[in-house]
Amino acid sequence: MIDAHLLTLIVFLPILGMVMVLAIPGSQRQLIRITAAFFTFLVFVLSTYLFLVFDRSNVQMQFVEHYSWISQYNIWYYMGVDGLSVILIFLTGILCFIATFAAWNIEKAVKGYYAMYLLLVTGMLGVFCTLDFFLFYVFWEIMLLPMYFLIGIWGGPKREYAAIKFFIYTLVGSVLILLVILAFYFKTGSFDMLELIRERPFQATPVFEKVLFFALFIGFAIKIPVFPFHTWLPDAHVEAPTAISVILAGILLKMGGYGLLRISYPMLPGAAWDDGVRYFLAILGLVNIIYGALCAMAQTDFKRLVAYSSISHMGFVLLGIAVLNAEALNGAVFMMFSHGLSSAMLFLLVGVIYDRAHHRDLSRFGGLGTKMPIYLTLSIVGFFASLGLPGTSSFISEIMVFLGSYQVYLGITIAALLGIILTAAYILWTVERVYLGKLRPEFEGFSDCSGREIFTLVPLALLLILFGILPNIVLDVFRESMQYLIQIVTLQ
Amino acid sequence: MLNIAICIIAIPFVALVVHTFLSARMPRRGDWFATGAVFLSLGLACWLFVQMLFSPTPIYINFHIDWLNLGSRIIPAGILLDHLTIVMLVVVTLVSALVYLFSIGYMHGDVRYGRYFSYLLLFTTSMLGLVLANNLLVLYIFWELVGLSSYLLIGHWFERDTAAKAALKAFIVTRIGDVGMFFGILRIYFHLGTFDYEAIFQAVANGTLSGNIRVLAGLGIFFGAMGKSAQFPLHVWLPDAMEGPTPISALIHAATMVAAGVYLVGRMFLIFDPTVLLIIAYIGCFTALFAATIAVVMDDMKKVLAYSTISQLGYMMLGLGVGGYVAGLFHLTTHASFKALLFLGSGSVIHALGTQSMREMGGLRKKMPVTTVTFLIGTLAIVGCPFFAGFYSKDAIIGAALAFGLHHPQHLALFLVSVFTAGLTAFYMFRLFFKTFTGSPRDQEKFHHAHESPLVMTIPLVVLAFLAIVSGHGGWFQKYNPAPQLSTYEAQQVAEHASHVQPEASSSFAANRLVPAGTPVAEHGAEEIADEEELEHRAHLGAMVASTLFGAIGFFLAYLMFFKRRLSSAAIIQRFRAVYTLLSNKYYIDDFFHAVLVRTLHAVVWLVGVFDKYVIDGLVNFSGLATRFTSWLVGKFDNIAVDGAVNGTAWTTGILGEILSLSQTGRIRNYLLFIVLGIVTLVTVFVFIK
Amino acid sequence: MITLHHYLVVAALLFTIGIVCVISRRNAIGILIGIELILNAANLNLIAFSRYFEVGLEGQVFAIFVIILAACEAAIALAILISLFASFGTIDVDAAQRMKR
Amino acid sequence: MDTQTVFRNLQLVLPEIVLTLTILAIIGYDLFLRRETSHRTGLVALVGLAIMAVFLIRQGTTPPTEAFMQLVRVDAFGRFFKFLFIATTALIVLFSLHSREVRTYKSGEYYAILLTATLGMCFLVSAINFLMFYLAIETVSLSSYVLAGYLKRDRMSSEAALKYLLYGAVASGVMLFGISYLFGITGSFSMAAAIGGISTQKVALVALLFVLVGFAFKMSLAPFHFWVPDVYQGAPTPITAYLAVASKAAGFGALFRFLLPLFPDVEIGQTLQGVIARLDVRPLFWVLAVVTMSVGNLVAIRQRDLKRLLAYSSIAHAGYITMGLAVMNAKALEAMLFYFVAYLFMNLGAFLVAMILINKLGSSLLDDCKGLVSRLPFLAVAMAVFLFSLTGMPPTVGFIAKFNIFYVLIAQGTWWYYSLALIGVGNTVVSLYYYMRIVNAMVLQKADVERPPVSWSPADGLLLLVLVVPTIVLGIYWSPLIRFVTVALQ
Repeated sequence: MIDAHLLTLIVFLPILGMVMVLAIPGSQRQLIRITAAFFTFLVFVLSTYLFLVFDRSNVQMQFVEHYSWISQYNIWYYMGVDGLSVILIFLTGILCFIATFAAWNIEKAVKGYYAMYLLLVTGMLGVFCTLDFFLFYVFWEIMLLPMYFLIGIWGGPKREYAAIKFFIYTLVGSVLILLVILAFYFKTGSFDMLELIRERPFQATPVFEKVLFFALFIGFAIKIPVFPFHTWLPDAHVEAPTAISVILAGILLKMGGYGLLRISYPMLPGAAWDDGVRYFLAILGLVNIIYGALCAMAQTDFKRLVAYSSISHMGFVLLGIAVLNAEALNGAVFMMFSHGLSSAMLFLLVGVIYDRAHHRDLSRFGGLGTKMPIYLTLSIVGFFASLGLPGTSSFISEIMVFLGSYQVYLGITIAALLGIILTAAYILWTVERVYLGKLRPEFEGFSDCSGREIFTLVPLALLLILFGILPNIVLDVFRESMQYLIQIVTLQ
Repeated sequence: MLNIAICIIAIPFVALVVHTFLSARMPRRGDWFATGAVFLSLGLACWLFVQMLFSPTPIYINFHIDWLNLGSRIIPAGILLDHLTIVMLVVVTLVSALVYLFSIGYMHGDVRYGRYFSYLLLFTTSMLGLVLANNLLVLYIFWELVGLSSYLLIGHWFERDTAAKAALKAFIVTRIGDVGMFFGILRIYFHLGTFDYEAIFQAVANGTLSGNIRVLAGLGIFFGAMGKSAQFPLHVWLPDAMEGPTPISALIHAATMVAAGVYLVGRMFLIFDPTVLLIIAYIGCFTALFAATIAVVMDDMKKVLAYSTISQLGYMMLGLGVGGYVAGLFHLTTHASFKALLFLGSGSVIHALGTQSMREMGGLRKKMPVTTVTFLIGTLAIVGCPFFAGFYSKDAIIGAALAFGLHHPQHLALFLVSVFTAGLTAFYMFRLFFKTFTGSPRDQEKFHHAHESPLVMTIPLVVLAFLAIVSGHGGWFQKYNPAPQLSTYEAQQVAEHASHVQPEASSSFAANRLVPAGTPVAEHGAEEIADEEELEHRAHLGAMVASTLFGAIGFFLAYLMFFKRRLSSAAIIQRFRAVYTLLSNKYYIDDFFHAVLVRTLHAVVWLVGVFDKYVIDGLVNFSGLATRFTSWLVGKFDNIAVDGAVNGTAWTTGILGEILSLSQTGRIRNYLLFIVLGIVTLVTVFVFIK
Repeated sequence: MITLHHYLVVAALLFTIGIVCVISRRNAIGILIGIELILNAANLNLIAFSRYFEVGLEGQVFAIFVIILAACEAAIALAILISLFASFGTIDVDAAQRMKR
Repeated sequence: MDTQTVFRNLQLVLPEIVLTLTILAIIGYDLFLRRETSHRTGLVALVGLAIMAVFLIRQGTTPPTEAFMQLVRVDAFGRFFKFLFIATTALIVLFSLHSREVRTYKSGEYYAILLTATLGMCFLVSAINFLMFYLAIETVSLSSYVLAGYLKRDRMSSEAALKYLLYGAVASGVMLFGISYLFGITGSFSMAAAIGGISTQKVALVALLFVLVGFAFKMSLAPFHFWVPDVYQGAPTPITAYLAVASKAAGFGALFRFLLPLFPDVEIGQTLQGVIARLDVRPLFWVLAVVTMSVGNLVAIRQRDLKRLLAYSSIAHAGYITMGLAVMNAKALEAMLFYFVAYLFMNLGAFLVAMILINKLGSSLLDDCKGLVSRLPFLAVAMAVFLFSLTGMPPTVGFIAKFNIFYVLIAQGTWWYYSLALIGVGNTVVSLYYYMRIVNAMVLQKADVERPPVSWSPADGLLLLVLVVPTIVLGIYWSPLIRFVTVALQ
């Protein structure tokens, strides 16, 4: 029974939560928080259920719901998931639940915050669930407004700048995506993604296909973000409240990768499989890796640094996608997943210290490890997971990308290998500056992580390690789907 | 037997998990719990060792399960249990167990006492994993994990900036090596589609893995080993790593982790083709000499030992490089015992005095008899005094070098240098011993407070001292010659490598390069093998004599300078001022790296940061600038600057809007005029022009 | 003989004068007169066409409606002018330019 | 014309008769009310509109009929606009009941005149004869002039009325002059005959252009838009909203009616009886659309007053709709009608926000909106929704509306239309820029000065909700709207 409408339930539960939150008087802050937590918990439970019952060996869409929506336009309410979606829905379920708690200490307009937050959750889940292009775009855009508000109202001192920048970049990207969607629609009169994948309407016009591919690519590249469309990210991250940074880095960045794999590649395989295009994308991925790492090293703001590290990591995703063989592609998707966990953890870690010190200036930290041993331990797990230390899921994803890319782009792979040295350098340097060294007197009174903070951090740490040791738990979910994708793309 | 092996790693792992979460609730922060766990592992490892010694057939177990499904291939993870593994297991668990015990005394009262043991357990677990791994990927995982635990333990006293920096340096420098190693692994995977040792050896044997690919793969893997085993020029992290607690230096930075590089070279021995082996030999040889020269002038007790470790690791590499497969690994084992002993001994001294500087020591033998005796045993072992462990293993290496040199006269330098280094070793080790334990105390106050260490610290010393004497005897190490476990053909290969006999000309092109030019390869017939053995034997004898001689000279010099004080070291320093400065600054290698690499990196980083902020971001925000101009024009719209990024033509837009809005005069008569103008225009355009 | 053309020319002239009047006068009443001229130009056309094409009385009827509506318009215009005068103290239309750009 | 015909004809205009009776009722009722209670007439107006709506719905089944000697045509197309007018007027009445500006004056006549304007519009969109057309358009105009100047003691309101009147009078004079020529050319006041009779003769084209000036004035197309900003700014806010939505829709409705014979695949126009339209006015509308949206958007950028900004934005929207006229086929007509419904909700919403702001703060300057989100969070969010919809972002109805228009353009498949679409998209980007400035001011910026807290009544929230909900819901599920629109074209 529940299976028939599982996706609908997952996607729209947060909306229900939003309505409930709005119905509660604004003065009942705790009740609002608990309500939000309850609904995100439900989402978490359902997404875990989805993760567990998903048939791993089946490459077809599962849990499909297909109803006519707007018949005049041939728009359908079309939901369905494959392995790629499932893994990202699972990630969303985890992070949304955790981020609810990360925002527990927000006191400003709690009601508004959680209402927006739950709306955002719906948008994200919707993007991963839908198979109708139009619906996809609607969900894609639904995320925009709440995010703008969440950064703009609950953000830091320069939130205005950040919110606008986020807004503009995202909008430009989505306009490009819209144009491509329209191009498909004009060509075929259909918004059905699976049908478009089957038909490949632009295969006969390779040049135009490439144009579309790049329009779409820029749209998604802004989300990933790919150099040189990345500058919105650090600003947005720095100004956003911790929980929103978590969502932003953990899930929103994955939408770019998801879009490429769900839309660009299977629908425009001619362009995607073109040698020049692949090479170009791989180069961009490499640039992201190196450039992101170098930029991260140049930062003095803790959160900015973490933001740039995301850029660096997403380079692996792009590289893996560009290479498009089994190892690299699975690695890229796994990277999306594990980066979701690790970057979320890093932002939470930054949030912990920001709540105490009220600044994020790296040069003014030092010796925090003495005062906050639990925090130190968790930080080490978080940072080393981000560094790609074996035993964490990031490692598996990184090596998979490398194993794949080595077979195709030797030079790029070698250069990217240097990137992992840089990664180690900036992460260790950060750890050294923040946690190690002599304790600064102003941090004397700092308390260690609170129960809530531990509750948000420990699950992520454990998952990072668990999936590092037993990666197949995650890999099994999307492997067949990715194999199928490769088949589709390479079948010319 | 497999179950035992699994238990050996599982016990510390479970202990690690339990200890991490519960150490705060355990009595004494769970130190005995951790120690007990490792002793348990040690017991099991010893049982395996005994099995190995008395097993009529070689032990060889390769067990694996599917672990990582890459989509195209399934990568197994598993355990390879052979004699090499078993010996390594014993070494690791033994030194671990003793160091745990020692730490209970040494680290007593430390602020992060519980955490220290967690880290130790992490190390032991990962080191055991590294040893047990049956494929390169799993090895790499544990390889990195020991790096992590090394990082954590070096930085244990992270309140000290030097410790924090040293930890950072250690991790990054080894990581550089690891990247090379990873490259090698990629190379192999790309070519063979597997990480499995067996499959790789098979490929080497049947020639699938050969030529340039093999060279590159070998170099990559050796690069990783260089990082871990602190071979020049990636040695810079090890001396700094002495910032960690001394037991850590003993365990990780002397006995086990740094030897992992050597282990790796030994484990992957078949993959190295003769060219690479030669490179290994030269790098090892150079490192041995290079580090020994620095050790001569160091005043910090641990630094001396650190450089000595580097030097000894160089020996091991040399041994492997010249084909002394057994010699290199044998030295690894003996070195583990006596170097751990030396470090723990120095720990005992440091514990007693609270300083590491030899300038503040002296005369300790009265106060600390056990330490003194055991330290002396260690010293004798390391300098290769006959009947001590080091004597056998080091001579095996030098002998191999000599044999190699005799085969290939152009590489005789390897032997000469190694023998000379043996002399240096004797010199600096006795310098250390004399300055610390004999003579009169230089710092009376410190001396006054000094005392013999508690039992938990002295017991490990005694045990290790015992091992430092006996581990070289009995020829047991011949047991772990890996040859028997491999298939016949592979065994042959190993033997050929070791003796540099090239029975088949076609075996590999690179192999021929080892043979002096012009030598007809075919000459190396089967009948010559007997001659080879004869030669080898003679070489060992010669090496033994030479190294003992040089050792004696070294000892004598030290004796004169630091015990009898017949020779004034100050005068000699004065005499060779430049050399001394060069050496005490470690050949300026660190400064060079700092100046060239670190500075460059910082400069690049700074540049990129600026570039990102002003060029990339600025480009996008160019329109923002333009809009600011507009906003100045209209009055002020404060936040337009950013909004302008909506489109690149914000400026034009603003100006156009401005011009257009001029028509909105507010005067109705103008508006009426505009109606007329509008009509006229439309009429003109659509009626008359059209 | 007065032909249709004569009427049309007169009407066109009237229209032009009305337009000129509308855009040149500052006095609101003047503008209103201009508007009346325009309307009457149209009326003239309507009646002339109706008369010469003999299509019935439609044109004349239309003209009567126009006259009525013009009267309504004038009434409202005057009311507004009074209100304007109350606010601005003048019926100079150029005075009424508080809102612009 | 016998009595029976007259009665049958009267039956066809029953809704309009109801409206007339309501107007009379209001005037009568108002005699018994004092200033303080005179707003009750507004309730009467609501009831009247409701009854009218009922009659209109009941009329739904009657086939298209021409009545009153072919002065008006009663059909689904007209009914579509009438529904639109009823909805708008009802909302405007609600706004007015809630508006502080309006309630300072005695409001009996206000509602009477408002409904009169609506009555005029109803006839305007039904008119198929220039006589009826002229009468209706003047009814609308004259009522609007009065409404714009309704705030007698307010200088801006008087100024607005004057400008509106003079501008409107000249425009309608020019149009009338044009009509007189068309009469001369075709010998009939039938609009269809006029369109059918226009040849490529220059005089005819000039006359047509003269007539179009009248339409353009009502539709606020550039370059006949100059009255718009000043009038919108000065008029009472509900009236501004009314002018922006209903009046504009009426202008478009009438123009559609006028040009229907030129739509090749639309069957509902008056039969041309063998006359084939030789006229291609599409280039004209191409130009008008481009000019209108560009002027509206570009000038809007520099506005600091919310009402004035929305005035320019409404000009721009007129331009977007006109793009459909540049295509001129059934699909385009559908898209344009759709746009009107969308425009109704989002634009009325935006003006409602402006009105509430004026109620609460006494001004609609952007600077006064700063930091509004912390004081009136729902208002700010609602405004954001309206503005997003005006920009054309999903999931709002404005997106679908724009989507339809652009779809029609691109479906034409020629470079003329591609470029028009491109210009349209460019304009959308520009519009985003100034719409976002409003949202930014409300959400991101801090108030320059500390302001006293403002009260928030449930009525405000309810009214906003009435407009926010359809703006979003129709953006997600607009099937009913499509049906509503397609019915109008049957």
